[in-house]
Amino acid sequence: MINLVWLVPLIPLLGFVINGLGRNTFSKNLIGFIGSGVILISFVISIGIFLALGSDAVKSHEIFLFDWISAGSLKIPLSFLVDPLSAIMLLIITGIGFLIHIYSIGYMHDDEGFGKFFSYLNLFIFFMLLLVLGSNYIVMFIGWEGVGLCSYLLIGFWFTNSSYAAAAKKAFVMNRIGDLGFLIAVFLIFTTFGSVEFAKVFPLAGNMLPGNSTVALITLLLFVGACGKSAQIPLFTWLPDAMAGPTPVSALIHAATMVTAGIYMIARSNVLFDLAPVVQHVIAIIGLATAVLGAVIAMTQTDIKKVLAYSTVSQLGYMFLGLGVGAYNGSFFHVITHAFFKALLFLCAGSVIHAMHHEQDMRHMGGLRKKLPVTFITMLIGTIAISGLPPFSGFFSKDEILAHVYEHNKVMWAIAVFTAFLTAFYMFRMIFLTFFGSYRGTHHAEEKIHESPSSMTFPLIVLAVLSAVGGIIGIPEALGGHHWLSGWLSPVIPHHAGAEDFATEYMLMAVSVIGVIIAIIIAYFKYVKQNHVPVADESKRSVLAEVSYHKFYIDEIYDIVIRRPLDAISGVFYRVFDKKIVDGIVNGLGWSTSEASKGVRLLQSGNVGFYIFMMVAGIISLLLYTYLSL
Amino acid sequence: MNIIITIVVTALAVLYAGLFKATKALLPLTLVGLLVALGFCVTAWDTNTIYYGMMQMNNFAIAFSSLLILGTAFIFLLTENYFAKDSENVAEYYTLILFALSGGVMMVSYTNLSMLFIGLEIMSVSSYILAGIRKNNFASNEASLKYFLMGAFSTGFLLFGITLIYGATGSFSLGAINSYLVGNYKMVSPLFYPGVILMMIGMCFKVGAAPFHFWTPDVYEGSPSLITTFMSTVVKTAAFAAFIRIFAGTFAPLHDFWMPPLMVIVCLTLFIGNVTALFQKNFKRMLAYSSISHVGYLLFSLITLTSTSNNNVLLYTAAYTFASITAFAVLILVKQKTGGDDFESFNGLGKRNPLAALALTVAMLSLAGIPLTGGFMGKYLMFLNVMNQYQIYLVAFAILNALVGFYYYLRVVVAMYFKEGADVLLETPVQYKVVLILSVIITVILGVYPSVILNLI
Amino acid sequence: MGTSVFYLVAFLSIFFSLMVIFAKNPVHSVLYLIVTFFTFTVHYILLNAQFLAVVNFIVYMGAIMVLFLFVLMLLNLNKDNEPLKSGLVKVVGIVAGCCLVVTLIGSLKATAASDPLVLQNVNLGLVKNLGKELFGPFMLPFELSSILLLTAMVGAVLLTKKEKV
Amino acid sequence: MGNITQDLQGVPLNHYIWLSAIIFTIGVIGVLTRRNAIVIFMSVELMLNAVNLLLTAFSVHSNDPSGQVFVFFIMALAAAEVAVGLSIIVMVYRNTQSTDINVLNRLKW
Amino acid sequence: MEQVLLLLIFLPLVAALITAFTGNAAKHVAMVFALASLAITAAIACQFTPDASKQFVVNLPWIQSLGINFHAGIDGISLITVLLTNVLVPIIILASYQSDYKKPASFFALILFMQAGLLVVFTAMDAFLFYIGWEAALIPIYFICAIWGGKDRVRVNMKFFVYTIGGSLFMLLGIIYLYLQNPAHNFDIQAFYQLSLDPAQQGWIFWSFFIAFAIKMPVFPFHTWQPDTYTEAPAGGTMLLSGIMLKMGIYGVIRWLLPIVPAGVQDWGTTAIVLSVIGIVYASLIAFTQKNAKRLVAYSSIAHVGLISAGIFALNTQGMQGAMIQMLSHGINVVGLFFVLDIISSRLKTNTISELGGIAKVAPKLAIAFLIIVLGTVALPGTNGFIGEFLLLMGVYQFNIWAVVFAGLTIIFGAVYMLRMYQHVMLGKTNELTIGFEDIRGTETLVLVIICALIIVLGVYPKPILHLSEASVQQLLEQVNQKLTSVK
Repeated sequence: MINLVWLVPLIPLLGFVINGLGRNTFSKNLIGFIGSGVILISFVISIGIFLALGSDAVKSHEIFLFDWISAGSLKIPLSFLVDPLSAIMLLIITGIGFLIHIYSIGYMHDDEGFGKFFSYLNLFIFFMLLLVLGSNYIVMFIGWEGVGLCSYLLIGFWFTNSSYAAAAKKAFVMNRIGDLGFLIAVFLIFTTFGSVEFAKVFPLAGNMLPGNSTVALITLLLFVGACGKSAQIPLFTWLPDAMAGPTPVSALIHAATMVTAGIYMIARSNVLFDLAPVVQHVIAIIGLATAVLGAVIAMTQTDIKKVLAYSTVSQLGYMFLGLGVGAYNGSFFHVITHAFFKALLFLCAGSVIHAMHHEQDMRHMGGLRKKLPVTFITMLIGTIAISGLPPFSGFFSKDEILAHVYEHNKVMWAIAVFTAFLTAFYMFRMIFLTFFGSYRGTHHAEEKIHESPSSMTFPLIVLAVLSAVGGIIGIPEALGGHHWLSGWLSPVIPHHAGAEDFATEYMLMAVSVIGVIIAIIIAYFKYVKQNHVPVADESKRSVLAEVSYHKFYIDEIYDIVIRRPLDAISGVFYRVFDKKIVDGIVNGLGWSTSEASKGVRLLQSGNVGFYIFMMVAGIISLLLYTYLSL
Repeated sequence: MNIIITIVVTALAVLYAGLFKATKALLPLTLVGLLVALGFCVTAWDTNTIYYGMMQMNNFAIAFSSLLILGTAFIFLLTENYFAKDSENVAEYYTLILFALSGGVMMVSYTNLSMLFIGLEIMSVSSYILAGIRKNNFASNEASLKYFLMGAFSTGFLLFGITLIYGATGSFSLGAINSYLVGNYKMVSPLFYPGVILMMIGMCFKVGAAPFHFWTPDVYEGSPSLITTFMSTVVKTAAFAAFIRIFAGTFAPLHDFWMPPLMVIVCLTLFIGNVTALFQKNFKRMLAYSSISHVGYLLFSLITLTSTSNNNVLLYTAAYTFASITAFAVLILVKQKTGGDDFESFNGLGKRNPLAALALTVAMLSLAGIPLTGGFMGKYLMFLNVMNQYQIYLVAFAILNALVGFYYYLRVVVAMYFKEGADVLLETPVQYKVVLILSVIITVILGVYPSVILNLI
Repeated sequence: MGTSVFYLVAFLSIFFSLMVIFAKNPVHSVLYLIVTFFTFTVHYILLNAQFLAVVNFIVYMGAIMVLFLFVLMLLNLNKDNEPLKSGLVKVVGIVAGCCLVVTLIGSLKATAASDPLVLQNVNLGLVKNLGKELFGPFMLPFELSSILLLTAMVGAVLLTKKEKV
Repeated sequence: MGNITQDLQGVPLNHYIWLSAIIFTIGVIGVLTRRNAIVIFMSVELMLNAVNLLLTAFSVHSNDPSGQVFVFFIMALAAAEVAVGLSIIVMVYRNTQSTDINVLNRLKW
Repeated sequence: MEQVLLLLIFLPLVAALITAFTGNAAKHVAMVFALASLAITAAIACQFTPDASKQFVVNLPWIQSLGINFHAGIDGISLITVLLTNVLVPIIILASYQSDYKKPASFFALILFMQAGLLVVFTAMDAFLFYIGWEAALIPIYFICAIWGGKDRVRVNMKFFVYTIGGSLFMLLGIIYLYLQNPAHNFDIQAFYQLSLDPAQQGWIFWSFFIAFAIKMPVFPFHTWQPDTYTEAPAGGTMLLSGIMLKMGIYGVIRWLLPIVPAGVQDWGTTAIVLSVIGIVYASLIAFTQKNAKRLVAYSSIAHVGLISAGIFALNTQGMQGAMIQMLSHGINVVGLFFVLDIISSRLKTNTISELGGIAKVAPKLAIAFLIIVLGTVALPGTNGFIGEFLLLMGVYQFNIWAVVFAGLTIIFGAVYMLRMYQHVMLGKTNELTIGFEDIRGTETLVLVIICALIIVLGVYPKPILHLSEASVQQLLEQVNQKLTSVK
């Protein structure tokens, strides 16, 4: 079964090809069927692989396909690695991917680019699978960039809107910045370890001492790559903009799968990261900062998808925080639960948007819970899950990270917990603004609001269930579980036994749960009881709110600090340096020759007397030479 | 000897034919005479006959004579109706050209300075006259007088040089002079050195090297185009052959003495020729300047004397001769139709007369020294020889000049192909076609398979 | 008389040749030139080059100079109407000439003492001796110089003949 | 005659060279300073004669008749040149009514 | 079997002569001959044993007295470039099918003539022959660009011509020098390899060759002829220039510079890399704000070639192999880019980016093809561009990490300007100019399908190509290192 793993990415690729070629000729049903069907097949195979791996004593299988690149000592095969980590990722990608495909059949039904959309989604799944299956950094890099491409294509799906097209480009370029880091890290790995194969690199790294500066550089660069893909400071601004894409895309790519690639990569390379405590520290700080920043910005956003986007940024920050403190399991656990509930949230938001006829501003919503009951319930489940209330999945994963952070650094823990409160606040703010109170749009529009078709609600329900119970795979021992996940992952990620006793753990849980509840209550009072509605764009806000609403002006800062200077340099280089100096020298040579020509030709004055005089001058000099040389 | 006799007899026959108004017979007669002379050249190959100690028909002389005769024949092919509209004394023109040719043959075969002198003067005096044959044309008059005055002046220096050499060695014979040099290598008479320099000045004037080149552009421009063709190809080749014959042969032991000033002359010549040509608006005048620059490249062969110098000069002059003939032939065609000889007159020639345009393009590429043309091989050999002596800076300088050359040679190509001109078709007379096609073929053969004449001498 | 004859004649040669180039009237120039050539004839006699002396006398003074005079008269140039070159050009010309003579003589190393000229064979410049030379080793150039003269003849006729237009 | 040549025997060769060089240079100066084509041409003749004299002197010095033969050739050339040169000047005069070389400056640059 | 190389070289020449007289049917005739050449190349590639040896060697005496022989052969490095030439020429001819060139016979004849010159360059084992081919390839392209080019073509092409030929004259100087140093007095490449020159001499030779190659590629600061020429040239000319001709410079460096003057490379290679890297960043930055799409691609080409050059001078297998594959990839990609731009400009008469927009809406097929080509250009993994750039960057990395940091900016900058161009040309709203844009048809589709297929196939399975050149590249590097150690 495991040897059939190449089918898992291949089938979506086939789906891409078939749908891509037939996008204009096939009926929408057929396209939807093919598009989702291939993912389902992959999912089924993935389950098979998962089960086979579970029953197999050997936990790591490398499936060699063909030699891809070889140059000198560099040999890069195209081969897949099946181990517990990738097997779980396979399940998440194909599973959630399948649900989102189903959802998309309904969501995109009226779009003229239906076929294109499905083919892109299939392509994305293919690349994502490549990313997680790659047995070396380069194959991972194909998937890494490939998903970036699909992200680009899907963000710019409605490309006639030029700001969407710009958002797509931004996403791609920001990812590219990270990718350069990744690439250089790969070069370093190659020169340090002589290979880019996981199976060769990690054992060698295991023999090294912590604090090795080369490894520190490698991990730092890898982290830069992860920053780009997983939207960490300073490369996070593309993610909110990426909401330009259709909502299923936001759910699949920009919440559940692609953006977690960075975490996957770091978790995969945990051997290296463990050798570089300094870098881990950096990761933790940046993760924490990102978490706070995302949460703060999310508090004031009015676009329902933007709230979720910043929430994603914030949650990703959490995961990095976890990675930074060595809680690979916790982070990965959070990746899984986050995939469930964030996909759910986005899909619910999509359902709302679908119902509202592509209205995304929460200021024009309100009181939708009666009109969209399924959406409301499922979204509420998702919200609770992300807020971290037990026994929903988010609670367990977030708590595991928090516990490790506490163990690592108390200040960080405090900030992280505070961020969790903020998370609860803005998530419930969203729920309250959307589903509670009274409808704030036009009456005419209100009549058209209706619950989404079953193809859309079915995935919602499935995901809601997963969000609710997903935590089961990682119930900590403190709560009587035995953390199945960390056991499963132990061949890849060595389990760090928690030094904390259960009492501390209970205390931590209590603090976070109580805080979250308080945050929810505050939100309730503010947005339900007081019926507070965010003000229009033009009106005055407090300074903090203003800064938060404008996303800390980071886009503007980037614009001023990076883009404009580069454009200015470009202009100067082109108009002044290239045209005037470099080309000017070349043209100047030509010009001076022709000027010399103008001068020299005056010698030819037409006057015989002058000619003879010149000749005589020449003769005199030659005779002088003769005189002197004798 | 047979060669000179044939040429002179042909000249006289033509003169008499003219007397009897047999204008139709002139060209065939001339060509037959030239072919016979060429035949004598071929049969004389490898015989190495010495005539009275004055002329030596060695392979060098024969090869250059053949080149001169061939070039003259090509030029005669271009004479159709050319002189007739100027004068009725066409026969005299033919005669003068043939006399000049006979002078040229003497210049390439002399072994005595008196022969050099006589040959040179026959050629020069004929050229003075030929330059002025458009009697009512002011430019032609001016060209003739300028050429004459400066030519006579420079002859004075040449003679002074010959005199000093005679004073030093007591002989006019090249062999005697050479053996004097070899015999008294350490104590050459002080008269000898200025003699060499003054001879060099005289020869530089004849070949048109700076700063003794001033007559070239004016005379070339003012003379009738056909005569310019003759002067810039046959006369120049003969003068250069004479130059190399004495300097590379007889004066070789003093190479260290006369080489440095010659190098300065080469640099000046290259610079002035190329740089001035750059600015010209008149195609003919541009060719005049370009001919100066070619002298600069040719003189490379004197800067480094190797066993192959003679061959290299032969190849270079052959390539140069045929490319120039092509260029002038097209120029004459264009001038006859449009009345102008500046670059604009060539506009759109690519459309109006593809054959002429193609031939001119090949000629220009050859003059510029683009591979696969004879001109490249010539330049290459010159560079090769000079590099052999590691005078890299000289070659680098020459290369920079060649670069300037590309620019002005391409200008006419640009005019022909890339600019729109009047939509008048240009007819090409059959003889012109023959000349153009043959020249192009020769140019390409020299470029692709130079071995044909590379080991001739 | 000693060698002073030579120096006297030499002085006259230089003097008259200077007069040739400084005379304003071209006709005077020609006349001075004839005198100069006469001094040259004397030089040839001094050198015992009798053949040359005669040829110089006949060809140069008799034919060539008369031709000059003839043309001057024909073109009616006997007035001193030649627009003079500017003083600067003259000065520059003379300076250049001085430089030339200095460098020429200098480069010839002619300032050093040298052998006196000794006539070893009194028959050297006699017609008989030169005739043998001319029709012996120098026959070829002698014959070929006829081409030169023929060329000149054809050319002169060609250039001066009026065309029927 | 014999006496004259006997007297001559004291003149150093160098003095002939001096004389020739000076007269040659005078010819050059004439060419440089005059504008009348005929006078210029006369100056050139002066130069040629200087050469002739020197050749003769060398011929005597080296007791070799060929120098004097060469002088003969130079004279032939001079005759030919004069014929051609004067006809050119006449031809130019017909067109320009002048023998001033400065009139001849249409061909330049 | 050896004669097949003669056939390969002279077939285009004969074809050019025939094509010149075929009038309006020229394109078909040219196509047939180009395909025949391609078939011969394919046969050669099949017969080729991928070891380091020279195969199909032809060695005929030519100008014997000067030590010049018609000595040509194919090894892995040559084969790649020959492949490039003979694959791209049919593509370029096909791409010119729907363009309306006046005097098509001359146009296609010149292309074929140039092909012959290029093949000589890529197979020559005699320096003189190499030089002849080098110049012979220049003449036709000059005429192509100057006859069928844009408004400013005369001035621009004059500059191009004089500039490039100026460089090559200095190379000629170097070749002559080597010839004179060679005791056997011939131009044989093996003899040149065996010369032992002192480092100072090698330095001079290095520059005399490098300037010629740098101008051809072009490497900063010798590049200023290039954007103008690319912009003014007709599409076919631009494709030839950018697709094949600039590879002459790269090939020259590999074949004639590195093994002959390793000490010169050691002394000056760093300078060359620095210039290349400056060129990468500099050209990329300039490409940011270009208004004309053709000019933008021209600058991008400078950046890409800068990377290739840096990779070569890094002197390691990865860099060299990267250069080999990237030569092929860059050729294909840039031809594709210029072809797409030609399609646009032939329909809309403009290549000004700001005037375009929304073409993807009306021409989805073109949009897809263009996107694939753009992605290939920005080196997305899975496309041909990635293989090359990855290996090149790896090569440069092994030279110096800072070099790769700057060179790697091409990854980012390339994405910025290429996607910016794509965004403004293809995406966004259609305007009144682009609304009537007609999607690709006929041969246009065929050309783009071929190009896209090559991009992906090479990206996914580059091994056959890498395999072809590997042995030769290894041998070459060994040769260089051996000579370097022997000098020490």
